[in-house]
Amino acid sequence: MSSAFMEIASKIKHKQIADLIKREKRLDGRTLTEYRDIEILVGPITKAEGSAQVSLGKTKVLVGVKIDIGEPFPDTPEDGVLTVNSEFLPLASPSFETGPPDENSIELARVVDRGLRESKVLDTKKLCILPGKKVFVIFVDIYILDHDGNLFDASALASLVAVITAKIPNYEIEDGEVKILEGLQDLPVQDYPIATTFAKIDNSLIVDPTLEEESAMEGRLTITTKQNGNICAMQKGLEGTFTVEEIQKAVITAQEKGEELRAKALGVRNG
Amino acid sequence: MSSAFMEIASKIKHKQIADLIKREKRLDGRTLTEYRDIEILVGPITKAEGSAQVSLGKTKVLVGVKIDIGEPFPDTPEDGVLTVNSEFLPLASPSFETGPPDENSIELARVVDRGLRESKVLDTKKLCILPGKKVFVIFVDIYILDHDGNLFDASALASLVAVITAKIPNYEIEDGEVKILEGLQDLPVQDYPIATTFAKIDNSLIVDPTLEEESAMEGRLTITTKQNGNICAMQKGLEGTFTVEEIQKAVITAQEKGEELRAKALGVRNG
Amino acid sequence: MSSAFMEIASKIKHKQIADLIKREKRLDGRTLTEYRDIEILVGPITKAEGSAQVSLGKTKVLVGVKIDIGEPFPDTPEDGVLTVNSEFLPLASPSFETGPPDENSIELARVVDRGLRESKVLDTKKLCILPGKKVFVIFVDIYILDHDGNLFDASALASLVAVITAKIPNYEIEDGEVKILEGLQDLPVQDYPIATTFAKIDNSLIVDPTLEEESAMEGRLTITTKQNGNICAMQKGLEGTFTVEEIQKAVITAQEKGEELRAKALGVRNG
Amino acid sequence: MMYLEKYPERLIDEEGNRLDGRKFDELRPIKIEVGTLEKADGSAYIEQGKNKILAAVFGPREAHPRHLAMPDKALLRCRYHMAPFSTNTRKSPAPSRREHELSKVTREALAPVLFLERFPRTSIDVFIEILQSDGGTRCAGIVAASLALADAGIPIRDLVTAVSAGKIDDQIVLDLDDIEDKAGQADLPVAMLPQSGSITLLQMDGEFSKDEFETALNLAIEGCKKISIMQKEALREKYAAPREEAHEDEKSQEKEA
Amino acid sequence: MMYLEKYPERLIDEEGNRLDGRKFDELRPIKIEVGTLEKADGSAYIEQGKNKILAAVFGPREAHPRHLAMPDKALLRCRYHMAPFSTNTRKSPAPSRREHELSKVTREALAPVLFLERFPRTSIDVFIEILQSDGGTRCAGIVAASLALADAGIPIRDLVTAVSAGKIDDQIVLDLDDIEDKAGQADLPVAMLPQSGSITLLQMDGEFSKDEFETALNLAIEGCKKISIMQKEALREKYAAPREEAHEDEKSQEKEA
Amino acid sequence: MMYLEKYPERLIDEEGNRLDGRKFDELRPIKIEVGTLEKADGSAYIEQGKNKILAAVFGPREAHPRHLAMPDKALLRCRYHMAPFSTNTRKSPAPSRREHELSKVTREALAPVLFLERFPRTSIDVFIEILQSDGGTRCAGIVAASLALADAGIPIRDLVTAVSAGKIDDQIVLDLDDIEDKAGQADLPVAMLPQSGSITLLQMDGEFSKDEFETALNLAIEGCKKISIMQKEALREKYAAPREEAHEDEKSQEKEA
Repeated sequence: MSSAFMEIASKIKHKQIADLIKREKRLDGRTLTEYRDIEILVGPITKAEGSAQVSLGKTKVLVGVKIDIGEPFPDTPEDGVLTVNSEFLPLASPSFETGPPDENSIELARVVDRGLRESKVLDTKKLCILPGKKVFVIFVDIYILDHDGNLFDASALASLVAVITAKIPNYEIEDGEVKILEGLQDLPVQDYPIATTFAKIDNSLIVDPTLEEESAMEGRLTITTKQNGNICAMQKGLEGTFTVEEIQKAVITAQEKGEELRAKALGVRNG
Repeated sequence: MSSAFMEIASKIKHKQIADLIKREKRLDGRTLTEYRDIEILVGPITKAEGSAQVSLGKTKVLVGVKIDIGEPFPDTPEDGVLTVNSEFLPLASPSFETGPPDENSIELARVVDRGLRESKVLDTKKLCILPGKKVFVIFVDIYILDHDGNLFDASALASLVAVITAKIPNYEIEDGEVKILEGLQDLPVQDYPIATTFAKIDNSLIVDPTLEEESAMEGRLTITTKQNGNICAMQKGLEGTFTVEEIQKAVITAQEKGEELRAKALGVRNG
Repeated sequence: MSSAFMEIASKIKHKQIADLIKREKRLDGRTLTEYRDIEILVGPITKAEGSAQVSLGKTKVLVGVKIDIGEPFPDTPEDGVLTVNSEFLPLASPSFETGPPDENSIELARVVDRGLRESKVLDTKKLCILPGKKVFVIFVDIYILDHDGNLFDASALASLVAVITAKIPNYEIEDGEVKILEGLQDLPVQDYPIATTFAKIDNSLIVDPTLEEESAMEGRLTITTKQNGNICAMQKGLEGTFTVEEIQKAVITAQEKGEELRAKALGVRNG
Repeated sequence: MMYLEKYPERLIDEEGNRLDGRKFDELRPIKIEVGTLEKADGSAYIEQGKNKILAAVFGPREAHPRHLAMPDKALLRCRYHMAPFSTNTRKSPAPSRREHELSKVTREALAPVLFLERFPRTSIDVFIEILQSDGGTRCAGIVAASLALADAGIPIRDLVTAVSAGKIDDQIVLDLDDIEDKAGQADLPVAMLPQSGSITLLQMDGEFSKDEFETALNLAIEGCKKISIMQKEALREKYAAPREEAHEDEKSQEKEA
Repeated sequence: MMYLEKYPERLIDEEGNRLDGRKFDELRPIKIEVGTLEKADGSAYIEQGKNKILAAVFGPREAHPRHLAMPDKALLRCRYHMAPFSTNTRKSPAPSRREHELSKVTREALAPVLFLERFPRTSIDVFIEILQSDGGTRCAGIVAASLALADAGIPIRDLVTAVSAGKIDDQIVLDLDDIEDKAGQADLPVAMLPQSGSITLLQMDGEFSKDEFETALNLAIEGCKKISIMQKEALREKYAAPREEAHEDEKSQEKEA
Repeated sequence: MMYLEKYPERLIDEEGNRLDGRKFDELRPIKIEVGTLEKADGSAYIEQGKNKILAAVFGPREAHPRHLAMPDKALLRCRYHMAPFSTNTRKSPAPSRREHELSKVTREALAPVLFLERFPRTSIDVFIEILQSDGGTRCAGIVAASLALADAGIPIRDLVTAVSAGKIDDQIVLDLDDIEDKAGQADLPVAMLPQSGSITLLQMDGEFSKDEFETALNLAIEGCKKISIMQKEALREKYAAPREEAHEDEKSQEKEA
């Protein structure tokens, strides 16, 4: 296909999407604030201390949590460490390339990280083993397997489920050394942050955009809410702009959607 | 502008500069061994342990000194550590690019480093806290803000002023641990090295070349002198060559200019 | 030379090499299983703890062994560390470029490493100084100086000789600290692995291919044997394939050639 | 880490004064200068409290490397970068993940005012250097960068303006400094187009109820409007001054005539 | 390293059973799925014991960056990559030297079945992701990758198949898992073309006598043949199924007619 | 750091002998060989004391990557590189800042003798490998590199020559070795064109009075002249030898005739 032809095709598709949205409809029949089918698979990677695979429609994200014992940061000597990393695997999309994380991958990881960190999902004090010397280090690795849009929400949800279902070993301190004991315990989970991402297309906001919808998206807004409904992280992306009213409306929807998705996450955890 | 036209324009400018220099004159009216106006601003960065901004005409260099406590090098267990780094910020010149330091930036940092180190500007023994374990580590970061020629002398001067005005905390050793106390002290300053850079243009040497003059420069020679007038570092650059006589003459001028600039540095330090 | 012409020239050369091999002959008069002249120079780099330069015809490889005291890997706290690194120096061939090791260089280093490691050339337990804390770390650096084919065998042989002739200092433990004493000792050598590499050209196998022969080579097979004749490492390379019979025949030849080259290595070590 | 940072227990005293004496809706002292640098096509410098930030713009110029050039519009690039000496503990000069993210959101905050399609095949490069960092640098960087774009003579729809609001000691306040950011409860950096009120940058961390969020967003928007005025003044200072001089020249010529 | 791995003293019990109950010539349970991914041109997923591996293929597509394109054939690229969470201790995401080597030998193991000269100037890209690693991943990756090539509709001469043999407790066994690999005496990964019997990957470490080696090679080849059958079944499962449906459609149409 | 280096208290004894027995104006033993390598277009090998250095030249050849080619002259590239095993403590193979700087000044020291404008669009690549390092390697590298340029048949104006002078125990001496460099007071590496006396490399560290500097510079220049003679001899050895053989061939033919 010639590039000129592809551009025309893409403009037609864009117009079609936008026209539908004006009439509060979408290509796949959803309402503007409806998520695609959500599937959550808990613990697919048994070698990881925690893991989860989340599908939003055809988007598929796998998150593994590895836990090690390491040193705390010098400015927070009594806190465990949480780090989030993301890889846009080249097998997930023809547009992803091999190589170190690009700015999109970094932004995704940092937005997920902010949601987990700012909601205080874990009580990091309880992850301290020997103050200033040994703490649990939690690595959250986001692996994008199939990219059909809305990587932010899928990654945030999979990360949450992987973290809240992860286990650390029982241990005791003997003469200043850590001794690993039999048995496992849960991480000190405190909250359940949920990210909801809005795509702005021709002055309308929709949630959970597909890749096709993202190609028509001018602006992106991710709002992460805590279990109490409060907001703990936001991120506007892309070159489009938002009005104050749009943002306020989005906050309300994010609170609703947060409750809906949080129930699913807690469901799989407890089930 | 076509590249061919620019090349002709540059050749005309080169000829003009060279013709003037033959008659011991320069575009901006200076004599061959005259510096542009020198401005030294002490301590613009209060979060740094030392800092200085130096202007040579329109060339502007900011140097910040950060000090930390770290480990000594294994082969000098009783010496503090001094490291010099330079960044050719892309905002200083259309010809500077983002990315890791290129060979020009590395050469500049190493020539400034050599001047500081070989003049023994600091008594590194006195920067040792616990032999083999803890020493003060001095980071000198050169930030080129505006490049209008003679980055070497501007960077060396700004680095000197930043180092000799930097402060470290009072401290004491308690049970093998460093305890930071109230109050600050000067670094153990021992000398005041000054770099003087010569541009060779059509068999004449001039000091403190502007960017325009540098575009006509075939060879570059930097001579760093100590307070006692002795030479502590030299660096010839570019593909031009120097005669023994030129070098000898340059040494004498460097000694004179060294005294002149050193007086300015000491002036701002004490003033 | 035009690229089309060079391709034709290369095809003619390929045909000539293949036709000769069919008649069990080679351009330089060798039989199919004959090595070029082998020269082994022991200890050319006196600053290294061990070194050897090996020539296979015009191929020349220099290996230096540096030894330091460092920490063991966490999963083998009582074993010394052996690491092999290789550099395809740009001066060895117009096709080698500067920069970090490419996949060819990495494969070479790993195949040599595997031969040394799997043959248990050194008793790594005896390289442990303080379990979990201090062990000898052996760096084997392969430096390709001139590339005229069969880098694998030349590198493996030079690495073996450099390792088995390397020295470590006598030492004792005083209050948990290592104290270096006068005098040197051999490394705890246990075996003498030899790599033999086969080139497959038009369904024939030859040993020790020259660069010219390598240009006609479809597949490569390296077999490393121990002193007892057993196989300790294999590596098939390139896009050609091997039959089971070819592999079985190659194993027998590798055992014979292993004995031949091992005798040379032991000869230079003892002589 | 020579000095361990300690945070006070209270960030606002009983009279409603913040640590540096400001009221909840007060900006830090701001100094803006346009055209600070010689070699850049456009530049600006901002001090906001202890923040010291330079912004420079080059372009539209030939995109380099060339394969990045776009046939239908200019390539907008943006680098937010912190000096190694800008922070309490020395920062490695290599760009951190945070700097990569802030470069991206800054570019996206500035893009809406540019007419990129007017300059196909070129690049417009924005460089923001945080010389000293004291909280709110991304917003201050945007404020300086949009002035640098104007100073470079690049046509823009509006001057992007920016400031953050936040929550400390359970109160919503404007323009957090470093201590308020670290010891506080929430931070909400906002960039906007003052003419249309459109939001071009919005990030948040910490915790806000819906009402707190709305209060904070409105406070940030009010702050943006104040800064917008200062931006225009800074531009006028640079560009009106010569004109006034020119005007005076005319007058004096008149007199002479 | 939170958990220190310990290996049992014996890997085979007196009745000839391995730790997981297998006999010397038994494969681990294998599950293969073709067409697992949406966005790749072709894909496959394999579970072999605890190994979980995805392979995807893109191409033939325009080679990028362009200067890598070859005028007379397609560029075949292959990446073998392990997820950070695939191993006991977290693996850094940056490719290790081991991954570089395995990418190379995997590419060389797959190349013989492709008709690269039919697609000049293009690239064919093979991505293998080890999601969970339990020994023998390079072979399982090749098994999945050759199915992904077929799924992408790329013409191939044969389906490359692969498995390793090895030596544990002085016995030659098929398909080592991670513990057997680490605590065992030798490992011999083999890839082959089932139709011709040609070997396309051969590596080995540990110690084999000549006879042991031949026994192991033959055992690996027998294992390859078994896996080859599973590969074909997995392909049939994906591609035959719709055809049967189509067939049933036809039948139902006939009925209706 | 297995061995801690210790330096003697005195570097020159009462009779004016240095640690290795040399007088102040003596060079270390030097061995030069031209055409050492097979695959390079030109090459040379130098031993100077314990220094062991290889230099090789490729070109003029097509510049790669192509965008570096210059329309009006050849691109001269130079890499000064130390083997990991060349020093007491193992050196990381990645080029250090020192190696970057020395690559630059070496290139600038060699450039004046080349006619780069005769070979537009090409590159001339000079590779210097320090196999063993014992002080003065940059100068020895230049000596070998200029011979490698000649050996490659690249037209040159003159053979660049180089050596350092320095100060130890308050005396000016020629050609410092590693211990003299580290335990001494000053080092002055010099490269020059022997025909014109022009200086093409000049660096210095340590401390010199003006007079000491002049003495050292003159001593280095005298040293350069001696090395220049050895360079020419090494060239003659390679290139005269075959000619003599040819000459003898002619004679023998005459006899036969």
